[in-house]
Amino acid sequence: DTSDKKIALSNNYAGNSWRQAMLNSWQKNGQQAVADGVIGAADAFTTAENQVTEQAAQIQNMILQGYDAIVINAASPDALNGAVQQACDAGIIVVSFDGIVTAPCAWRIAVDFAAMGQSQIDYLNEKLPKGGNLLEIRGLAGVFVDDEISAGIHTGVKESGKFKITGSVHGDWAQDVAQKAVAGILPSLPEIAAVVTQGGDGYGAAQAFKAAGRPVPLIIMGNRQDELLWWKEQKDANGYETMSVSIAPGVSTLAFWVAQQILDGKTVAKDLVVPFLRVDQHDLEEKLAKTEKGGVANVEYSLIDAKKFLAEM
Amino acid sequence: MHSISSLFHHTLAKPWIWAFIGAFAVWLATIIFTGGQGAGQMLTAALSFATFSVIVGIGQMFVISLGPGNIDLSIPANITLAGVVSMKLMDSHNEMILLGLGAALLSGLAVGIFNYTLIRLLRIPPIIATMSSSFLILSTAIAYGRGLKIKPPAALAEFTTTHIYGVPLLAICIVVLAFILGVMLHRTVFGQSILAIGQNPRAAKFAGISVEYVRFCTYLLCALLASLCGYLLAGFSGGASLNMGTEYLLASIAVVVIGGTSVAGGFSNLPGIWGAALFMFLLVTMLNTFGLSAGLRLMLTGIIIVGVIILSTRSKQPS
Amino acid sequence: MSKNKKNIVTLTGVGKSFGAVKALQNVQLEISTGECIGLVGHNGAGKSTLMNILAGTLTPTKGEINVSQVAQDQLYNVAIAHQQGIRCVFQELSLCPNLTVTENTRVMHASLQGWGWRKKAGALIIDMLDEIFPGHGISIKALIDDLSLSQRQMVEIARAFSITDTQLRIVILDEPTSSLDAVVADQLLQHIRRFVSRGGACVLISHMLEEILSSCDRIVVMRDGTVVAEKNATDFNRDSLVAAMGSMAREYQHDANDDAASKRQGTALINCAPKLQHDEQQLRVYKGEIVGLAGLAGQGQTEMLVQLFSPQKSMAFVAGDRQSDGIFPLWSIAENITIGSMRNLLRKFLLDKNSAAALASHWQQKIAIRSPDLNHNILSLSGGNQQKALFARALASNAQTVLMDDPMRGVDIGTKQDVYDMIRAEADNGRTFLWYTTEFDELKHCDHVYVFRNGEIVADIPKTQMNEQRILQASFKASAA
Amino acid sequence: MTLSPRMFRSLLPAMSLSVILIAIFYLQPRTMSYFGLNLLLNLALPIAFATLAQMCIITVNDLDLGIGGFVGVVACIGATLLNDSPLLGVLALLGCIASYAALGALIHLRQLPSIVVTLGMSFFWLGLALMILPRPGGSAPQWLHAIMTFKTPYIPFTIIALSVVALLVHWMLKVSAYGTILRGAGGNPSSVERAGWSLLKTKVTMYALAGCFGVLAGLTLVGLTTSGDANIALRYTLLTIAGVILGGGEFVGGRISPIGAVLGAVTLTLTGSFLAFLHISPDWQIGAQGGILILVLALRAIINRAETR
Ligand SMILES: Nc1ncnc2c1ncn2[C@@H]1O[C@H](COP(=O)(O)OP(=O)(O)OP(=O)(O)O)[C@@H](O)[C@H]1O
Ligand SMILES: Nc1ncnc2c1ncn2[C@@H]1O[C@H](COP(=O)(O)OP(=O)(O)OP(=O)(O)O)[C@@H](O)[C@H]1O
Ligand SMILES: [Mg+2]
Ligand SMILES: [Mg+2]
Repeated sequence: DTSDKKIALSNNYAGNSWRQAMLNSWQKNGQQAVADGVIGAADAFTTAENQVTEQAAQIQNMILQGYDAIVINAASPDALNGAVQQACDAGIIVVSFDGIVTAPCAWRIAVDFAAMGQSQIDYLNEKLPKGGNLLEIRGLAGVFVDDEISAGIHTGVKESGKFKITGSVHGDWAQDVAQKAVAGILPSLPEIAAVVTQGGDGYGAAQAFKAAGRPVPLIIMGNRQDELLWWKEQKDANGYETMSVSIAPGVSTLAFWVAQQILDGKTVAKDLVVPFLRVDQHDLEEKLAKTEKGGVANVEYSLIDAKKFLAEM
Repeated sequence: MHSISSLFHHTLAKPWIWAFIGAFAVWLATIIFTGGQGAGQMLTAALSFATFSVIVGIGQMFVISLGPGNIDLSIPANITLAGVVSMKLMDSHNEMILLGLGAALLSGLAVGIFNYTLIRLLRIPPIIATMSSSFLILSTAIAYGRGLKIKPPAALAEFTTTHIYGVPLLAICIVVLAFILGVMLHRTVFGQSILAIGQNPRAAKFAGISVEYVRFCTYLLCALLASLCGYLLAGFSGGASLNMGTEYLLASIAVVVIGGTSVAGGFSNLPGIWGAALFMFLLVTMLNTFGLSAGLRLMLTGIIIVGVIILSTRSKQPS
Repeated sequence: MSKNKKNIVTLTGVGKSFGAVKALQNVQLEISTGECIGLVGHNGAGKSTLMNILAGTLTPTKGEINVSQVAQDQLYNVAIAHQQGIRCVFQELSLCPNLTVTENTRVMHASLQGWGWRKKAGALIIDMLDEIFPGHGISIKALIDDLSLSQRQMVEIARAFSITDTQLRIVILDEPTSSLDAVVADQLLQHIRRFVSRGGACVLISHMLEEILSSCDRIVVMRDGTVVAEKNATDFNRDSLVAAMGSMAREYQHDANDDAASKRQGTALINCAPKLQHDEQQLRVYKGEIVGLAGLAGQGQTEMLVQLFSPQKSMAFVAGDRQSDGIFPLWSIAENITIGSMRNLLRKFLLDKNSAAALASHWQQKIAIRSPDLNHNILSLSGGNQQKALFARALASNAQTVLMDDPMRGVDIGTKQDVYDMIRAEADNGRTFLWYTTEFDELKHCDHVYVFRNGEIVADIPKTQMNEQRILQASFKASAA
Repeated sequence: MTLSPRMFRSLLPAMSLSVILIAIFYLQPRTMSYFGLNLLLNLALPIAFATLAQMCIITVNDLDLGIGGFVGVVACIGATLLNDSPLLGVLALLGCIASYAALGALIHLRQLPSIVVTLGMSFFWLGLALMILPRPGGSAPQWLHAIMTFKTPYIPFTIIALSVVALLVHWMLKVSAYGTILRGAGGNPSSVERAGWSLLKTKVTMYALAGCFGVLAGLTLVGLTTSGDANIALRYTLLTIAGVILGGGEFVGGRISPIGAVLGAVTLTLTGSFLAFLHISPDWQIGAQGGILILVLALRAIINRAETR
């Protein structure tokens, strides 16, 4: 019975749609769980600017507030280990997701970001048998998610041997920054066969190609509603084909239920891998219909889903 | 011969010329690298993106011209709020475009008044007042917009992305706006008052200028320009997002000082802002084109900025 | 000179130019032990410049400095001057406002360091303050920021007289009494005599000639950057000293049909009391009058003007401290002149450049600003001409009342005469002037004079009853009583 | 003895800290223990060092917009070079301090605006940090981590360290003989120059000192987090400015207070915790940080006004 247990969410950044959707899912799911008497409390805490120190302080405060479990989307995989260890030492269950932590005492609900990057190239291998030039849009320099996805893409490119990354820019996971960087480098690039992205930059890239008056290549999308909508429009108009992949913000709810299960005394493996959410040509309409206007394609987990997920691991 | 060389020296003595020289040099280096490919398109792109830095840069320039300590750090949050408010209000409907603009400007107005209240009534140093208010503004944007990205009305998107012979329509509009603001700076009582206050606020008071009123209007103007930028930027990039203003914190300050405006106040340089905005865009483009790593790119950006500052301060000294 | 006096410093052929301005030309000066030298001369005569050279803060463009018979080279600087026992109390206060009295003492003495320096410095300065200014009431832990102007001056003077490991041979005092009241000034003068009698040397700069005559052994008179007279103090009296200072004493010519009294009719333009006024006394100013605010320096006259100033009531202000209150240093001469008349230069909403240029050149001619081009930077002007530009700014505006805060600081005699005439002419045309000045000669141009002391009006003197005696008496009520 | 406004103001940083601490104790009594205080405060140490660095620059009337990036560089060096080859690491850190001193000399000799130069340097530092550590990682030397997690008897290590540092810097700048000159150079540079001191030397000293504190900030930070990250301290730039002002410092005139700055830094750290204990909705958690800053600074304004009356 976990009805008197308290779970806290430690989040380090709230300034984009993905994070907002993630917080939303948590909030909705947590409130329901509290109302149902499954859990005592499910509070969310967020700091401003993706800073390790502030998140570490946040975790330490949660220790003081006596939470039984802390669910973390971490700013840095290693740099929070100090605070995480303190939490573990205080007997608190720590579950990390999306931005995972490497402290051995914590649980990890990881997305294989490298595989996510590689899957883009796998898709391109199929779609563009002749290969071609690629433009890579990266995230924020120095953040591990960026490094992982990019590493996956580069491995894929090396294995395939058909593609060449002719340009690589940092879009800081911000649409306008990405658009700006692409627009700047585009004139100097040869013909581009495809654009590989880290999520959410696809629409901006398409805009930049359009503005430069160049044919829009195959752009891998990042599950955002505006991207999917644009894709749908292109598909209807000229049969445009691509795929879209990202991590579902609702993974916060999975982390919530995993923490609840651990509190409930279940044994759960320390390392869990959650599949990323992929949209393909055939299920585009279906996924688009389920996505909130201006939001991100999402999958939320219920207790039953979570139990099923754990059983399958 | 003599007059040509004196003209040359005269031009070199203008502090903003270095930003344009820098922009040109960087552009040249890039197209030499690409073997001439994409030279024109690069300028087109530079113009479209420089436009946004110029809008906020002008506002920041007016504030910085008020003298040491005056700076507006709430620009990014202000951009975001204006973008979020206007996009949500317009909800992609063309007929709401003007209403959306009004709402954006209104949010800017509120921000400006709030900032000045903190500075004047609570005597909080501008740098901290605007930093604190930016947190509150961002929270407002989050609470209001919930991070949802709503598409701009088609007509607005069209307007912000149209080119005429490779020149972005928006850039032309902002050149006109910049010209008007330049005239305002040099040919109106308000503009001259700003410059006077920036040089010597006590003397300005004794010369009959209402110092606090001018300061109020300046912070308001800066906030209004930032909100205009938020509105246009959201239209340009397909909707407002919560982090859309982030990069304009450093950018707005950088284009002002690289453009030749004195951080000590009292000396503004409007054309220089265009030069600096183009320079900053082309610099990033050049480093991207060279295919350097993120670290090296940032290091070179820093070194080049400091270099431009050293060059331009030296050229000011002999006069 | 008597035999027991030993030469300390000899300046020969010293010249100093600031750009085109020749501040000093071929100056000779000798300073020996046991004497107090009075240095007098009109504003801008070069007294401060000369003393700055002696103190090592300015490098002369020409000439030679001999200290203890040793010629100093171009590298002569403050540190060497300090080693040689030469100290200076500068005209503008130079204490650090964010430091305490003790800490400011430390700034002067490099040798005050190591454990317990604070105690040593504190004892040093408090002893000196007690010796020079008994009853000063200054705490050595007080921040300079928290002290009054005259207390700061006392600290700076005491600091200059304090001795650590280096010798102290010459103390230069550049207008030390300008912000001290009569009692404290007298304490200082007595200390100077004591110091001199113990074998020290002093250079005293002052515009209060009585001080110079009573306390100095030898008087050096400067005019326009040169020494014009040098005699024992006993060989001067006030008149001959004034005469030696030259054109200073050109007498003001009264108009025969002077109608000063007739202006004092109807309702007053300004009717106002200083904030600190205890009685009913009011400052009354009538249209077309020139009203003088007199008294010692810093007795609340400037505060009075600032209190009165309001641009909405058609007033203009001529600052005396032009660097901090007047000049816009990045602008041209023309821009500095026309900033006060912006609203008159509007065509629709825009400033008209041509009318601005015309206005500026009109006033350049009228007030004789010596510059080849009004588009040159204001700082290219000499101080006096900068001051003229400030006058032009006020007069060019259509302000009906002009407030002047000791506006003649650093203005040369020729200019002064021009400006006096212009003020008179403008007053005759119906403008009203309020004029704070510390110089009696300037008060002669006023129709009515109010004397200030401790922030209050203590005397109200119409032109007909005005004489130096009366004004001095009112200024020094305490000592006169 | 009556409490003069000036004294009241100098006590203000301590008072605002106490208010917020009492509020936290009230909201969460568990913080009132060795363990609680330790958790509450240990991240204040690097911020306090960075704030002292900023304070050194502000003392000579400049402003440093690059300190956050600089601390990041140090943290990255601390997690890589210093661990792998200590000698090289120490040399690199000395190089960092030297480059700060050189920056001071450059700014003084060429009369450059410090804001612009340090703004440019902020890009440089971030780039350098990314060169050293392109993705988060590395690990802090064992000894550094041991120091930072050292358990002192009775009073948490952080509190002792903060007090020692505050008093030491107080002694350096407010008590020692040369410290007086350094502050004087901010209060009235020409007066200090006229007394025979070199302004170049004071500026270089202050920048070098700032570099030292920046290095200490980076090292303590990496000692706590145990691994490096180029973006780790970017927010420090604005936080440190706020900390100095909160601690009673002023932008010009050499009016600074090292003890106040440390208290200001601690106060800023605690505001975050205070807000966490308040259970504000996540939407407004960010805004509340701004609100609290405004509240504390507004108090200053009211007291300042009382003083001028
Ligand atoms: N600024 C950021 N700092 C740290 N991590 C981020 C940031 N932005 C996105 N991420 C991470 O990137 C991953 C993928 O997010 P994604 O790129 O799909 O959304 P997004 O593009 O950031 O959102 P949006 O562009 O809609 O604002 C997630 O793990 C998310 O936590
Ligand atoms: N730094 C400077 N730059 C340019 N001109 C200067 C400078 N300092 C002084 N002068 C000029 O040199 C001349 C002599 O000035 P100085 O200050 O020595 O006069 P003074 O005799 O001390 O006058 P006062 O009685 O007003 O103090 C003046 O014409 C002044 O304007
Ligand atoms: Mg994105
Ligand atoms: Mg003088």
